[in-house]
Amino acid sequence: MTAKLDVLYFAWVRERIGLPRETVNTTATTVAALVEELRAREERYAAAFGDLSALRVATDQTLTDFDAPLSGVREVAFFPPMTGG
Amino acid sequence: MTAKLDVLYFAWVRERIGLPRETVNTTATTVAALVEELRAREERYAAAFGDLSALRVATDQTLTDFDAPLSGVREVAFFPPMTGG
Amino acid sequence: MDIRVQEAAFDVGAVLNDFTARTSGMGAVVTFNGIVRGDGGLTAMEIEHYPGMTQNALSQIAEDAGARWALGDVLVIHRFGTLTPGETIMMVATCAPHRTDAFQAAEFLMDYLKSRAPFWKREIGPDGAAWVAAKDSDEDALSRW
Amino acid sequence: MDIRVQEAAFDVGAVLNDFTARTSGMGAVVTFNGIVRGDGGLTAMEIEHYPGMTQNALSQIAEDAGARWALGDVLVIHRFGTLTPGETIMMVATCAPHRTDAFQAAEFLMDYLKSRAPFWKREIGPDGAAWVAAKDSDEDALSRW
Repeated sequence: MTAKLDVLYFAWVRERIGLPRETVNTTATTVAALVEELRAREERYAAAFGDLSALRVATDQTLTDFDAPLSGVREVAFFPPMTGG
Repeated sequence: MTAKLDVLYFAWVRERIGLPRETVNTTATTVAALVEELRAREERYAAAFGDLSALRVATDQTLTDFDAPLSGVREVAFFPPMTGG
Repeated sequence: MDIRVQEAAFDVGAVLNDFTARTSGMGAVVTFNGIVRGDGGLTAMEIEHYPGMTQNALSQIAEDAGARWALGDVLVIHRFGTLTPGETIMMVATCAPHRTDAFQAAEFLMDYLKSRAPFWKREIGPDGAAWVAAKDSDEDALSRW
Repeated sequence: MDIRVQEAAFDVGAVLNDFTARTSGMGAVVTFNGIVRGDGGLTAMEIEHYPGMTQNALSQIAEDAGARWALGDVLVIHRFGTLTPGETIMMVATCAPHRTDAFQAAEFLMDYLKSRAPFWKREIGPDGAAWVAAKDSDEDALSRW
């Protein structure tokens, strides 16, 4: 089943991919599977998702892990470790 | 040899003794010996100096111990544990 | 609880006075404010954030602090946008009947803001722009809570 | 280093803004302010001090903090006299390049002010006046430094 997701990118992830957000039609059932789909698209995605240990992910505005399920999720965001404060 | 000391009292030590400061002529060579002299004077001193563990002492405006020497000292202050902050 | 995410500068002293004035019965107020440093010729700091998530993430961190310590109130203000050296980036304030709770909660808030609030800093200096890398020590700091 | 022993009230926010403005290059500012609580019907707090010793004792505590942590500056203001609930008793501020140093130094200052600065508090309430007893926990707090 295909779901429509809003996918957001921040900081250098945004810069490498070249856009801040896009809508993605996907059959992925986990974040990790979504990442595989994106990596396969183009070199810039492969570059952004090269090292998952350098990335963080949030689903529906809540931090989660790469093995998190996507069922019911409407928004996924990828970004580097946060540097607030 | 007799020395002339300014002796200061603070908080409930001041209240029990009934004055904030006095000049004392003493032959005591340590704080503890001075305390013994004061205790022997009157009941109000004995009451104030009844429990030394409840008292603190400073010589020349620096915290010290009851066995500290008095040689060269000009001012001795007795007070309860401090409650600043 | 007072959580603000904003681009505008703010008056740290006025915020502290307001916070203190409304903390009736609390004996201890602790604040932290973080300021842009001009080290290495830095001329500006750009702070990006995740608008849909930031307010909730900060509120959650503040609620976690409130659940762990006996606090009267918590305030967090965090700016985004372009800041120059000397400008205040963010501020936290806590109040509590006892000083240890206020201090611990403020340190907890700072540790979590560093690594769990969706902000990303970019430094502009003589050699161009560079994203600030997260420090291992900031991640490690979370393990003490 | 800015150490003040005074009877007059002071504007905590203005002090923080002045302190922050002169901390060039420091990334982290921490403050603590202590406020008279109105618990148990307290109507006033009288603070006695040892005028000849107080300024030096506070300066020594601030110097000890400066020797232990990499600080940009330290401020201590402590009032004496008669204060009413809601009034600020005292304030400390520290600044440092790094937040942990600023926090640790501020906690150290507070722990030492509690037990090593020559102030004595007396509470005036519905049952009369009573000297505040030093807490064992305040004495114990010194052992961590």
